[in-house]
Amino acid sequence: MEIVIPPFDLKSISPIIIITVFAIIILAIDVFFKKTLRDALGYFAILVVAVTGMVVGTQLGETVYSFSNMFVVDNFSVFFSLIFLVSTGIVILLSIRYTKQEGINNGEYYTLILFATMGMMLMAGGADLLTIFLGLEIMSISLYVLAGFRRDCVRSNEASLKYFLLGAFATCFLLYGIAMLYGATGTTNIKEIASFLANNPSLSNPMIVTATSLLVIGFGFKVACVPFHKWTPDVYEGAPTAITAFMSVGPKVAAFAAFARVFLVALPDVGQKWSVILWVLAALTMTVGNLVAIAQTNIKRMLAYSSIAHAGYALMAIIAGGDFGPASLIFYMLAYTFMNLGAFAVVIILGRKGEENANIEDYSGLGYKHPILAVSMCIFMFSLAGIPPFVGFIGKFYIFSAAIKNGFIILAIIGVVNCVIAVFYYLRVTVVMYMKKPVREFAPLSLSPFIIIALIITVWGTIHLGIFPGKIIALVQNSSLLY
Amino acid sequence: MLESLLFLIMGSITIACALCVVFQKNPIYSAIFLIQTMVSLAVLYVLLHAQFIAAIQVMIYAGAIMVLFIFVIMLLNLSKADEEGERDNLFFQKPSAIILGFILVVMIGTVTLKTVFQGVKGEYTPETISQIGNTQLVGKMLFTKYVFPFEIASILLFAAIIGAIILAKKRIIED
Amino acid sequence: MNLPILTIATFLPLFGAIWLLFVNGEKQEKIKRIALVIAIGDFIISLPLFFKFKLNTSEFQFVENIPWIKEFGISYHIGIDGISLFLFLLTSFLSLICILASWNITDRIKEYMIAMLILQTGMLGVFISLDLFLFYVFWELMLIPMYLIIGVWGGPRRIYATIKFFLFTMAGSVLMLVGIIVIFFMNHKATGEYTFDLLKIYNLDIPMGAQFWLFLAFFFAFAIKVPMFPFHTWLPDAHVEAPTAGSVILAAVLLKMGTYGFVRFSLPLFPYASHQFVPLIAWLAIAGIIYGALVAMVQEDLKKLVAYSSVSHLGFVMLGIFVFNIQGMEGSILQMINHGLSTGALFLIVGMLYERSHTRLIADYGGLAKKMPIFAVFFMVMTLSSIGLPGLNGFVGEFLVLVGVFKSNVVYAVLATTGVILSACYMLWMFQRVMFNKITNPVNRKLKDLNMREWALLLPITILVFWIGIYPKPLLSRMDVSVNHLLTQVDDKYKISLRKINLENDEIAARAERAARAVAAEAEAAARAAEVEAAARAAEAEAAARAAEAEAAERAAEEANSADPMMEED
Amino acid sequence: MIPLTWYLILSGILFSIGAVGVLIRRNAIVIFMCIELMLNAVNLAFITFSRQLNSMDGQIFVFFIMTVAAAEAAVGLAIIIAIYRNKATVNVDDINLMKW
Amino acid sequence: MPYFFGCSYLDLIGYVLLFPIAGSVINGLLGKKLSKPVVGIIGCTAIGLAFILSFFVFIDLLHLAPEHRVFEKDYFTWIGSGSFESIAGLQVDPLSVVMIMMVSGVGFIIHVYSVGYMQDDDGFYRYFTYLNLFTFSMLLLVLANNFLLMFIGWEGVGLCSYLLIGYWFEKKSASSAGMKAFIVNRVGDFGFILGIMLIFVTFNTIDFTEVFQAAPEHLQMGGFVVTMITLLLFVGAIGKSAQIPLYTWLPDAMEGPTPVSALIHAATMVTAGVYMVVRCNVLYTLAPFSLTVVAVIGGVTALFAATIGLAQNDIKRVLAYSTVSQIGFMFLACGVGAYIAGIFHLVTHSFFKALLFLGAGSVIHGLGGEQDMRKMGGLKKYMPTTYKTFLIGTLAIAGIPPFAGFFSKDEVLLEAFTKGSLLIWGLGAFAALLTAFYMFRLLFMTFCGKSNMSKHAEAHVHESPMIILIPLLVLAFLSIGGGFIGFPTASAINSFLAPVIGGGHHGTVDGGSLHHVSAGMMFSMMGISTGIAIAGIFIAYLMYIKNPDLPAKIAKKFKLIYTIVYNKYYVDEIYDATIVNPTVKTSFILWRIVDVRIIDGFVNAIARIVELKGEVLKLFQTGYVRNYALSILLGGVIIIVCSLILL
Repeated sequence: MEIVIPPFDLKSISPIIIITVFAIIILAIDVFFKKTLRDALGYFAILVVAVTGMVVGTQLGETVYSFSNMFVVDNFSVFFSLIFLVSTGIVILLSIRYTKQEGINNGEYYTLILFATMGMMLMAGGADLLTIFLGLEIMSISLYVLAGFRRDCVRSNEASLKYFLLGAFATCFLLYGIAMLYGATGTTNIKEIASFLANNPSLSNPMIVTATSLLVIGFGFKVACVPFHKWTPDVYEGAPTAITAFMSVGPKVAAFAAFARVFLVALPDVGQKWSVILWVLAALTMTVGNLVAIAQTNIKRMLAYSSIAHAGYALMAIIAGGDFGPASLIFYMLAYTFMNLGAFAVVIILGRKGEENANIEDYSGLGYKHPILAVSMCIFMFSLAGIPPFVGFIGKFYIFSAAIKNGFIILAIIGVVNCVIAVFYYLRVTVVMYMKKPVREFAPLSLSPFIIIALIITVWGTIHLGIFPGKIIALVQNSSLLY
Repeated sequence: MLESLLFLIMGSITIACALCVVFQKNPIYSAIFLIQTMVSLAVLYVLLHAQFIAAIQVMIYAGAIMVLFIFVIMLLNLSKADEEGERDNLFFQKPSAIILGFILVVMIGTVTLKTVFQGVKGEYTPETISQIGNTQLVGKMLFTKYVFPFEIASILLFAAIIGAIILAKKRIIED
Repeated sequence: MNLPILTIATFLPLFGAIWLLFVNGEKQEKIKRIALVIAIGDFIISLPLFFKFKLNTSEFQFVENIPWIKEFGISYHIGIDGISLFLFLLTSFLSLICILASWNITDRIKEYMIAMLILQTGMLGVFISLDLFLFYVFWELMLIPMYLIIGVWGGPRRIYATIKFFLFTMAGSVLMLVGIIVIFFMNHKATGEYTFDLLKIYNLDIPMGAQFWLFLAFFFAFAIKVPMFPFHTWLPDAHVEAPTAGSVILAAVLLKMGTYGFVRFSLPLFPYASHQFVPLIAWLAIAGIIYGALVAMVQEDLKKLVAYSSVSHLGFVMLGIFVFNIQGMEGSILQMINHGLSTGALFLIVGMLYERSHTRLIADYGGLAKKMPIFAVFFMVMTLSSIGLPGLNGFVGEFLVLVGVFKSNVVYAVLATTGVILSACYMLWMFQRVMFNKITNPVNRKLKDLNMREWALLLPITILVFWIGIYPKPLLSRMDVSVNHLLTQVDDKYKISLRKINLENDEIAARAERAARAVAAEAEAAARAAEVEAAARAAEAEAAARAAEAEAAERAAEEANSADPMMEED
Repeated sequence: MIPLTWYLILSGILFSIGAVGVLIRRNAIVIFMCIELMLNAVNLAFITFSRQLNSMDGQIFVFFIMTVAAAEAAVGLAIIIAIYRNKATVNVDDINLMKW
Repeated sequence: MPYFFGCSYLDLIGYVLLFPIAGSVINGLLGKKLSKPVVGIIGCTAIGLAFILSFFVFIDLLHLAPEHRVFEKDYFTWIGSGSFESIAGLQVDPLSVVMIMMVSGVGFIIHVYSVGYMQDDDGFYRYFTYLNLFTFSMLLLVLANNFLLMFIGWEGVGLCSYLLIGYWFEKKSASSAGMKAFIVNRVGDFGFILGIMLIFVTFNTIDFTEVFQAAPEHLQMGGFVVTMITLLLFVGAIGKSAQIPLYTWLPDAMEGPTPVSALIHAATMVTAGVYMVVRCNVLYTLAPFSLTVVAVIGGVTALFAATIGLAQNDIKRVLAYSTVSQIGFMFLACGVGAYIAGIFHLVTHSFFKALLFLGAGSVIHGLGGEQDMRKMGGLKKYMPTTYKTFLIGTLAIAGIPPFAGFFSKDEVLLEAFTKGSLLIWGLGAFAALLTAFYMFRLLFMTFCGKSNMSKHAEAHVHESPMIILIPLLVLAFLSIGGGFIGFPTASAINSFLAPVIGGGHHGTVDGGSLHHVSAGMMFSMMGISTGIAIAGIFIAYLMYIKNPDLPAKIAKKFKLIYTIVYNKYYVDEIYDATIVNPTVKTSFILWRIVDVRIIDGFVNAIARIVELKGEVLKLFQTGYVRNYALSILLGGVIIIVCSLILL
């Protein structure tokens, strides 16, 4: 037996290498220069993200399968990687002051965030179910830890435990699905599965159907779609706010990337026929998410439910498929990144140590006290609600277009009706901020230049992409060619 | 014939032990039965010509990982099954779980029996494998086709280690 | 030099809002002055539109067309015709009035002015958009500032009112979004081009079945905004809670967006469905006219009364739009402007009263004419204008609408005309209770008459009220060509649809005949074989054939009937 | 030789037992062990398929699953320890501070 | 032809309108700062100039051949939309000239009177503003050359009526009466406006000349369309001219200052309906059914109002009901096709009714505002001039020759007899009898017998100043001589107006002259009507001079009838109970129940349900991690089952 080690196409995985190596370096720095370089770690992490982003940027336009078709670099994965990096960057900006305030260990924190990002990139670029699985696990394990990072806080522990148990539980389903898919097709490679299914009608094969269902459970859990969503609000509430922000965006987007790739590439015809079930899931997800969000008093929980609802919209894009579906998914995810992170940025700024589980009512009169912050929050809320001229509107418009184009008009109508329901609770935040008198003194803001930068970036993204989305849309359309 | 008999015996043991894992009140016993399940599964792996996996199943899974479990149970002094005796707040949980489990079994069984396997057959028949050697083959695969995931797995473990340290270490009063 | 007047006029307020962002919020006077200057500037800039407007072309004028989101064929395509011209001018005029009317606001004036200016941009944008997407963006954009204006500077129940307002309008308009997207893809299917350009989409022939649903989708958006009975309940609440300027804008401009939407989008895009929906809309409009008037009559709150009167007035507008003749349409457009002026002024008047005695309850007033004679005169003029006294603006529009309606359906006209009586009832009764009789409330003895600012608010509107009432020709002549063009456009498309239906019916009839003949032939053949059985079957076949024929004939007749009103159009 | 479907059915039974265990046990560690049981069921399925398809991919997959299981065990047990330190319990029913 | 600065007076017709409106605007804008005399002078001058100009226009018109006595002047297009066009233009023809002379003439007299009457009022300038505006509107009404422009005037007089009735707006009854007038008028306008629309739809024009030219060719005699048009227009006339069933506003209108009652609610505005019917005589002639309706409504109103007049004690109210009754006569005339007789009665009525009102005003003025006749009596020694002029007026209205009312009323009755039916005539004749009775009842109660005045009033009572008496004298003169313009056999008004009847050029219809009636017939009718009048006067004399206790006895005896009549047949109450109250109640129900409960309730219920659903769904989020796992498994199983079933 001879072993021929295949050529290592390091260029294709260079972003992953960079981010991993530097993550480890950060850890090392933390170990060796614990006291002196506290804040510097954050700057360094941002630098890492930026560098990785640049490297990822250079990959735009090429399609490379590397490592025996384990990993792929195409516009789809590149664009998603960029979204991850943007969200990671923003989250790190949010964290620099936050970690100090909450007394969180810096080195491990950033390392794990960067690892999680790396996992996400693997999920977006995974061309084999194994890679996707490993990416998912890296991301998840990092996040289990990050969710429980405030070890002395019971809520944080609880969030971590719930996330972990349910995550592992759902992973079992995902794995079982992969196993069945492997058993039915003989491979775990996405392209090979696709070509197998092209020759053999999958629908006559109950095992593939079951496998698909199991995959839906696995991914559905990660994107938090009903009825696999229940962990979301608890975990979001308990986790450190910066991590909640991260969790509400990164893993969700990554899961959608993998979801889209598996369903639109590996199981295209399954995906088509599956639209009925996904249709119901999407409708349920939006509706339940929005309805329960109305009943929330805690802003983090409300945002959690809102994120569930948004998963429903994004699911619509996957159902729609076609040439608009994936593109609209990517765009929506980008939009969602900006506006959701922005909203969390405001939550973080207003949070105070130990009392960060802010009630919405606590924002009463914010418009009087901190007008700029309130305006920003308003913008994010309106954007999340899908009102022009903010990016959320363009995103929704894109997704509804995709759905309508492919004949899912009823679903689109359910979607828009949900938008109206959603307005109800997004407006409540603005109502509280502008139309109610303050109930108590606001604590001094936890402001830092970085968080302001984060706020500026998110506001800018929310507005600019809302008014001039042309370039991004072109890019997104270009990136949605999965094959 | 012997193989079938072995399967039946080991299968029964596996199921029995698995049931014990679930229904044993004492976590320690659960853990021990889990080890037992794993070991009997390892036997089945051997029957399926996956000797390497069978070996690491016993050594790493049953050995290392489960020891970790037992260690934690001991550490936290959880041997008594006090919590389980209390009234169940979720009275519908148990029956519905069992019904669902039953449905799941039936479903998987039906699906399995109904499926006609058309998957692409590979080149590694038991004969080829025994010719090259199972372990060698795994090794070869890991360093060729699966080299990327293999490397990635290391980061996974690294992340897990960091995480475990972070979470489990005693709080050091900082600053 | 071709200045992009429309763009400048539309975005100048936005620019002003951005300017205000950088002004210190403490300097109230400065902020107000800046806002006023911007508003005046905007009005002045938009005046050339009126004077340079070419009377003899149905083309859109002052057109600007710049690609915006090329990927979807979305363009910044704006322009005005005789229909939107006046609504545009009305908006910029009333925005100016409103800013002046807000002079007394002290609470967070900076944010208030910013909201007003953004609102103005949104409203202006709605009236000039020639791109469906752009239209929708402006349509929704103006929700936010309005929402804030009601919610922040409104009355005690402002939060309920503003959320209701927002949800109502949003609920309607999201369906429109779906409709817009559907049209977008239909157009793509038909022409292979991705475009939201309204003028291109006008050429699209939407299948009749789809027209039905699309019309409904747009209908809810517009009907809620109008608001048509029974979608009107947000209006009284919003009006009552909104600050004066908010009420003025709401009544004068926002409601017009709904009716304008019908004219600009529903009719030309879905002519067939529009015709099919006439009975529904007409009855709703009539119900609105009468219902609004009756409910207005018994209101105890001045603002609510005026709000319900809007429901009644807008009923006329809707009715005029959906009779498909030039008088009805021109009357409706004129009535939109009239309603904007007179109801706007009435809200200003109520606001002035409120500023003085901090109540809007009719019962708290009485005898004010003695203390405030000049105010009484203005109030009287506006009341009469709202009633539709000949010689004032209200009459011209209302009468044209009624003539138009009368031409197409006498029953509608008779019912709608009862509104004329009812409007006199509720307005005059209100006027009597507020202005006449003895002063009963001691607070009112100290009331002061109008100050200079209030003169400046009411006088221009009054002049316009008289001008339009006495010499509406400059307005009507500017509308003429555009309205005519619109109606022919609708008419032509409708006729094509009818022809298609006729063809289809012919085909169905022919098919039925053929089938009948086949059955008959078969029966005949069978008759040869078995005589007894055959006789029965032949009779049956004949009966079937006759039935089919009769059905076809009936259907054709029905079609002809439904086609009739159109043929009468001059 | 016994049909491979038997192995698959066995795996299904194990998986279901594990799942039921997760649902009905309240001790976090036992729940976690039930999850391990489910993972084992998956492993069995992989191996069976691998055998049936004459392919090594399944076995390799199992290898990775074991790695992941190890990693999860480390993190999971750490979480349990952390929560035990704060609440002195590992009963998941007592860990429901956050709801609704 | 007389010229004025090089142009014919006809060309200056616009100034007839311009003077009053200018007066109104000047007084309205500046009046507050001007002194009362100046305001009065401006107001009177404006109308005076209008009258003088009207007179010259009349002269101008006389210079033309009778068949050419139509002059139109277009100013600008008022409303033009598609085929609909309404041009702001004036039309001068014999009918409109008669009307403008009457309006501006009587108007001028009343303006002058008002200067004296309103001397002490605070809102003097406001009063003259309204009065000038009213004159303008009325002139516009009669001069308009199309229906819509006429409608401006039509509504304009309604508005002024509203303003002037409610002039003393601090009095609730006054402001309510004004509102009532406007709204009841609006009910009539409802018909009028529908009529205009029907005319437009039928003829595609609303220009008088064009419509009347086209009508005979276009429309079939007695056809549905023309009947509808005329009936609808007549609904307008009913409202404006206070006929059954829309007369109730007129008695209430007496809340306004007395000169206003004289001008608006006796002499001019209320006759607009008659003018309109005569103006549209071409159409009415084509619709016999409508004519019958007009005649019957006129006749019944004449009688009905007269009966109410019998039992009223308010001096102005009696006059008001008499006005309603007299206008009924005019409609009766029109209804039988005697349009000119109608106009003739309109003119004479304006003289004597203005006289009566002004006289009543003088009395009220003299008594310091007292209007109840029971508190008057024996005034003739205190106010001799007023008494004399009032007597002339009363004789005129009662129809005693040779006073103006005699000629016109006689002509109306004659026409009713010859062209109409005995029934119609009977209505008219009986009404005439009652008229003579109640008018003299009024006269006797007020001026004769013994004084019932309170001490205070008696001390206060005095003859009115000259500025009030001169108008009375002028009107008294007109009431005496005015009838001669329509002297039988040589009726100047007949020949002058003849071209207007039957569409001028299309003299298809007999002009309503009396050529066909034999002299014997005529004179016997004269005798009968005079007899009727005298009988009425005699009864009144019996009851109120000779035997003053009789009325009370009769009232006691016929208590029920008396109460009903005294209470005006409870018509107002019936309207309140059947129309006003139900409407208001329905509105309340619509608002409180339909709007707030049902529609809004529905909306709120949806919102509540949405919220509630959120609250309920929230409860599924139990916080138990096992439970979450259950939902994952449950969802998973369902999905797998569904997918297996579906696929």
